[in-house]
Amino acid sequence: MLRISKHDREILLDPLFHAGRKFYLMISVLILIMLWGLIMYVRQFVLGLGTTGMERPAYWGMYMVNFIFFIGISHAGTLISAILRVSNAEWRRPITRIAEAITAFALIVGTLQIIFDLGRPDRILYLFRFGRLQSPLLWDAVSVTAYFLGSLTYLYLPIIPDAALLRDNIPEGAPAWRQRLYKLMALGWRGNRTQWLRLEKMIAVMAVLIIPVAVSVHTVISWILATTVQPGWHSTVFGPYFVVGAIFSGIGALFIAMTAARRSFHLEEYITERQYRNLGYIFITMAAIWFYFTYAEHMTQAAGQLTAEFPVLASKLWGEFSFTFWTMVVIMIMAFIVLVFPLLTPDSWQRSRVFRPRFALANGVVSVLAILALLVPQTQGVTADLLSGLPSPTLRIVAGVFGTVAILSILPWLKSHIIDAMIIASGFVLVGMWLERWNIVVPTMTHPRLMPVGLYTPSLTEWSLFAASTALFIFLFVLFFKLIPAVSVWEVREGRVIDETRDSAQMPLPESSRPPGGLQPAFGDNEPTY
Amino acid sequence: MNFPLDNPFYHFVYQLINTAGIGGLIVIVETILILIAVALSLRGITNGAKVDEPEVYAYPTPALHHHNGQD
Amino acid sequence: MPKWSMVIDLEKCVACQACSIACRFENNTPVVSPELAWEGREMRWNDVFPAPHEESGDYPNTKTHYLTRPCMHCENPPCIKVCPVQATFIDEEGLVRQNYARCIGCRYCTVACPYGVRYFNWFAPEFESPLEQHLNPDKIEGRGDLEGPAVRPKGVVEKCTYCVHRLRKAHARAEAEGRDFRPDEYMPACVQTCTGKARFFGDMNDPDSTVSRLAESDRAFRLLEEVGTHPKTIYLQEGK
Amino acid sequence: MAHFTRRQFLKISGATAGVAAVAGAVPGLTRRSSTIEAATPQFQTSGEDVIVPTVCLLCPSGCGMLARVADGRVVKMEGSPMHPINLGALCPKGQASLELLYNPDRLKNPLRRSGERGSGQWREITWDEAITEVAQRLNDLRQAGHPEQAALLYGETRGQLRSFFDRFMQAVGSPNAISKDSLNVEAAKLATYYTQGIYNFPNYDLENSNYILSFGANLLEAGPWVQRTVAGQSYMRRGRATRGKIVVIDPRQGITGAKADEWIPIVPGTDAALALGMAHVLIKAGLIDFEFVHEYGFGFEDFSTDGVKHKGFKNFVLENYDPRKVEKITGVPATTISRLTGEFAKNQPGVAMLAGKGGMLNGSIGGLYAGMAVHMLNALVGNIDKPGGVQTQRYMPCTSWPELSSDPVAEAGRQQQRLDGAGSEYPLARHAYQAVADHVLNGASVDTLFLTGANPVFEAPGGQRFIDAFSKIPFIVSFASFMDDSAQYADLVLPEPTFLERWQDDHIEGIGYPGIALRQPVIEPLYNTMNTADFFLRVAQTMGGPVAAAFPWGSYEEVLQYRLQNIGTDWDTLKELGVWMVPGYHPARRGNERWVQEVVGSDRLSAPRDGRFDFYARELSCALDALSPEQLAALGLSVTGDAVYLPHYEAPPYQGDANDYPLHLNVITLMSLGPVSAAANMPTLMEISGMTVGETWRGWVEMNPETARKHFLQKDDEVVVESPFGRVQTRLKIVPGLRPDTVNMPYNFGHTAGGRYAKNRGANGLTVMSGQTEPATGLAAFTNTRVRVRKA
Repeated sequence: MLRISKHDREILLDPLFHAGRKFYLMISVLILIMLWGLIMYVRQFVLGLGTTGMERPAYWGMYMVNFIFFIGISHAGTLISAILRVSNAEWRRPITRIAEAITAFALIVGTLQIIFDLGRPDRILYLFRFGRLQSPLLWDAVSVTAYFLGSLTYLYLPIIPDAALLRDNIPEGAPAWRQRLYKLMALGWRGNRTQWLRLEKMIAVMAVLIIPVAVSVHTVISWILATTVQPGWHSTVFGPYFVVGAIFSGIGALFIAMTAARRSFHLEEYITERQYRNLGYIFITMAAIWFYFTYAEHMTQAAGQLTAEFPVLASKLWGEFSFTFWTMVVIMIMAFIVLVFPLLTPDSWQRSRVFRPRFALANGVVSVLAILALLVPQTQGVTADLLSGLPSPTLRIVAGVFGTVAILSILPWLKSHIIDAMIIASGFVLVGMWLERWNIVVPTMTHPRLMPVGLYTPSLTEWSLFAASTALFIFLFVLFFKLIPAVSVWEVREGRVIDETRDSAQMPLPESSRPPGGLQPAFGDNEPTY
Repeated sequence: MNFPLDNPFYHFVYQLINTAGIGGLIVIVETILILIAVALSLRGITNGAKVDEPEVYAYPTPALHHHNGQD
Repeated sequence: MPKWSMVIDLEKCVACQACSIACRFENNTPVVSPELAWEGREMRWNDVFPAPHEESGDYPNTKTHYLTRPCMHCENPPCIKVCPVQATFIDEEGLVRQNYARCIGCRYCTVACPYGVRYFNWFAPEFESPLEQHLNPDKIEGRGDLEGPAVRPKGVVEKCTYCVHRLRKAHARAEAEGRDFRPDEYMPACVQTCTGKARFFGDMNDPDSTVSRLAESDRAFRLLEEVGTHPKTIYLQEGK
Repeated sequence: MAHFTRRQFLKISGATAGVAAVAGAVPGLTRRSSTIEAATPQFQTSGEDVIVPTVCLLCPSGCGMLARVADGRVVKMEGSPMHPINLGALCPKGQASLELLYNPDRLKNPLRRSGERGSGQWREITWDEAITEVAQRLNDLRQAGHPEQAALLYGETRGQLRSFFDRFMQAVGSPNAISKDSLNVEAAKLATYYTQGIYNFPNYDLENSNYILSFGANLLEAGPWVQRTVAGQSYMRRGRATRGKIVVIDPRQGITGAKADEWIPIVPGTDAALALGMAHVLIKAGLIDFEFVHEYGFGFEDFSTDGVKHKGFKNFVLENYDPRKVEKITGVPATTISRLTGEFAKNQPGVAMLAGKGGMLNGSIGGLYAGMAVHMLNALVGNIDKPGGVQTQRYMPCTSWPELSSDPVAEAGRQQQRLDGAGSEYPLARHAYQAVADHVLNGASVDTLFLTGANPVFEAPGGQRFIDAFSKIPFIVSFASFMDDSAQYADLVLPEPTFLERWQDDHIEGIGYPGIALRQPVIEPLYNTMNTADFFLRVAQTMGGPVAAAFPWGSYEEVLQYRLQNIGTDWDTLKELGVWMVPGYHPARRGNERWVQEVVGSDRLSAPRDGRFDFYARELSCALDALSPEQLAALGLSVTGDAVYLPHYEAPPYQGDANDYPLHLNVITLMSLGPVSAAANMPTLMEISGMTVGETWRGWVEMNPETARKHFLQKDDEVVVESPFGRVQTRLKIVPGLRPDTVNMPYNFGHTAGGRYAKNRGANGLTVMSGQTEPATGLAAFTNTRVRVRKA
């Protein structure tokens, strides 16, 4: 019989057994989106992949982009939590479970993308029957399988003590199946010393093992592209570039997921600004490395100007993909600004009356309007008359000055709202990383060597399946955290003890859960100050 | 240009990666190995419950490692 | 064991597209609807097109170069290396073949091929009745294999096979007549129909064959030699 | 010996049936040993496999074909290695001809109109009803004494079919058997006739030629025997030790220009000036064949007849066509003219090629002079009927038709003026197909009109006039395999078998020496169709009287057997081989008997048949001598006197003001779709039609990038091509190899009927053309319409 403080119980365990209207609304919407996706997939299954926007030469499209994107997000998780665990970063404790859940679900959704992309999904088992290890696709199958199994284990192991906790503290009136479920998941956990030692040892081993597997997964995905001789893909930097991008987008997803959990379960005292700040530093590092790789990748292409490669780069820099490319670059820079500049902002700015969000917004709108006016050439009619007095140098100066002022004046707000800042940055990074995958896959596909340049526009089927996949991801996430506490209860409690006794000479033993005689808890509701 | 297939080592490598079914085998073997390892570990944890230690804890601390298990 | 090879003289080629269409009727590639064709989903294993990425100059000093392109049947085929299920393979006579019964439709080979000669069945092929009457009945089938002109199911990749069924037919004929098969008994449909007599086909292992001789010409080149695929379809360059 | 090889070939092919049974037992190729699976895929094919020779009819080349028939289905066409035109090759049209045979839109039964004209309501009738109705109608006409009110418009007719149609109309009593030649090769035929005295398209021996000057002859894409010129040029360039040079003189580069060594973008319609400028250089530099021009030419030097002094070709050209002057007209630099002329003369044998349709030669009587001027370049270097030069086509001797019995009604009818005005209104014309519409609209009375292989609504410039003209004709019979643009306005639509299902012979043309090829039913006809010739035979028999007596044969196959009984082989052999030639042809020696009979002057009607090549067109002077200067001016001539009979440059009379309509419109024939309307309903050909511009299934208009920039147009814009005569909408394609003052539209798009694959695909450029007929020659004015292009 494991015990939990009343406070922890109210915040961590009780929400699992109460669902509000919002929850059901959300679940219904997600199910509707998934049903729509299912209909579109069945249609695609019956008619053929022609229902997508893919064509010759764009043989791969959005499914492949989503595949790389979701598998990338999966790195959030296990890699971050494993690295942090191995490096004994104490602040990791409240967010490890969320991170690990992201990994498991992103892998499921990511693998699904490959099935969407198959022309003959009925023959998927041929991958095992006739699998050829020479194909990078098989490397990927091996790697993803290993990563998925490892991640599941790694997600499950820390759940065992919490499942036991739930088993022992399940509220009255909880459905019987949940009792059985927790009992099953707890694997007869008692929490004695032997079990704790075995569990911690296993977690430690898994944490070490999972890191190379995680690195291999996205390396192998990059090799799917890089082992071909297609222009723009045949690059040695792709392996690390993809891994860094994956971690980058993974952290972005983690920020959003942990904020969602924090808001909906009111975990403000568990997931604090400390987590945001520390994870933010890693985020900034990743952003920097990502910029470095992006620059390296494109610089070598630009400097070499190979006949086949350069058109691909050109299509990104000023051709038909310039919009997605520069959007990616701009929002990644914005993300970087949002992450870094507040750190450099002097406190005195916060006291200034000028640097207010409203002022920033006004400046931003002017700047955006100026940029739009620049981007829309050869306008006719009224717009032309309006713009005729505004030559483009003027517009450029307006856009630059107002944009800079907007950015500068929002900084104090960002500095005081670190969580919002992180969410904004994460949103930018997620969109930016999706666009990065798009910019890697599609321009090369549409600029092959010997074929006329193609055009690729995803069809409704692909957008529907993207939406359904995202919905499935959120659905799994929401459902999972209706069953399992979003924060690893035992890890947080261990962390508290370690934190409180940081300065004391001796580490105390954990408090025993054994009832000393009666059924009353051994300790009162002493609120930990965390 | 190809692998030097007259060299037995490279020939072996070539055959290995060109053989249909090997990939599937490797995936299956790897999966089975991981599953076995995980199953064994989980069994270890389950069996740990049978160890006769009266004290149970809802959470560990690093000090637990150095503790002899007897209060 | 012959090593089949094709030589295409671009100077004699007049971009008439007869090879494209001979291939279509020999190998039963479907005509797709106009809407699909506009999306770039036509299936012509042997395509003819103005060569891209070539500076054609300004009027009047301009010139369009046309390219006719079957499968290169590379000696080091990138498509085969990436296939996860060995649906595409190279046989001992050097033909890069495709097994429609095995293909899972991942399109990795179409992506890996730098020549763009591999085609995907986005939909099941359709022949408006009675157009299906003209389908070539030849095919290679059995034991989980389906090759040749057999009408492909949806969702699989297909490609030029140097008309491998004609090779098999020629072998069968030689056997029926109780004699040895000669390499000059077989040629793909595109070679047979070529209006400019620009195509040559034969055994590269025979140093006296036409293709061997032509391959030594100083006009001979291979498409995208820089990507290391070592094509067995060899071109003779224009106007030299 | 050709015979022998062919037999053997067939024997081997026939063996396929036996082979098929064995084939099933043949073990498959073993895979690379590394494959674990020991797979033995089986080769499978059909049960019965036979090969039947026939001849293509999708363009005027007439290539020999071998049809592979498996289990009663035609599954593949191959080029016949025995046929001298294609020698085993086959173009995309021939390859795709199975889509014609098995087309879902084929007409399956005879149809009688049941609603308004053009309403698309039909009821099926039997062949007997159709035959009775037509026979009754013709008999009524004959009884009324107006057999000339029956007219027949025919298109591509091969072998005996043209003379068969002519004979039928003669027997009925009408002069109106009108060919659509005036739409295409007639200009070149007339040019050859008025110079060389042979009414035929000249053949060119490209294999042995060293130099080709192509004046708009699109020798790799279209033309009277495109397959022949393709093979010839490829042999000329890489099939032999020395490589010949090709110079393409055409406002449009196209594939021919792209493959050529040199492309000369000439101002449209000025070919005559360029050819005469070249003649100037030839004469001045003494590069001409003096023996030929003096011994076998007429009118090269000044001469006098009956005391009247006439100017000869030499002085006329030396006075008027200095290259520096020509440069101003043609836009071709004088140095280029001199250089090309020098190359042409020094690299003999070489040929100056005439255009069929598709060039920029015709448009006024100037087109005739241009043709004459180009053809004379060959004569100036003495290249007539020489290896590597111009050849004259010889034909297989056919048994002549039996004499028509005396029939006063028919004889009276035959004396009437022709419906199209050829020979009367258009003094130099043999046929004026497109003018039929004008004459009917102007009151010429036609009672019964037959259309076979003819689709005037679509294929004539300004063809919509025919829709109006048809409404004035009480009874129209259309023989067609598809409900085409013209057939939809007919009263009786009679399904024709495709050329793969019918008997028809074919004179081999384009090689010089005589040969005959045979179309035969490759399979049993699929539907309730009847060969047009068989239909006319049965109509004749139903009509009775002298018409029946003129056609004593039971079927067209018998007609062929009768006509081809003296070609040197028997019918069965011809059926088995599909082609029969007289090998061992040699060019005629200058001046000997064959020269006079076959090569120079034998077709002349009025001028002496003296074996002399006319540099001064005597035949033309016979035809036009009686005309007053005013009448000559009405024929579009800007000169008088001797210049009328000497080739000279006439500025083309363009339709449309140069400021409002700055661009010349040229309708080009594609290799893929060809000149035959039915080809537009073959989906494969539609798919590959726009290869050069990256388009498929819909037409386009080609424009120079510079022009497009001036008009603020971009690639793939929807544009309107507008002339004073109408407008069409299509897509713009940017083509650098094109003069900035010219736009091109491909032919065979924009059908209003003709099947699901043809209907409403792209736009038909001919609909914006003037529909004018050249006053002297009766040719359709294909190239004198100016247009403007603007964004739709």
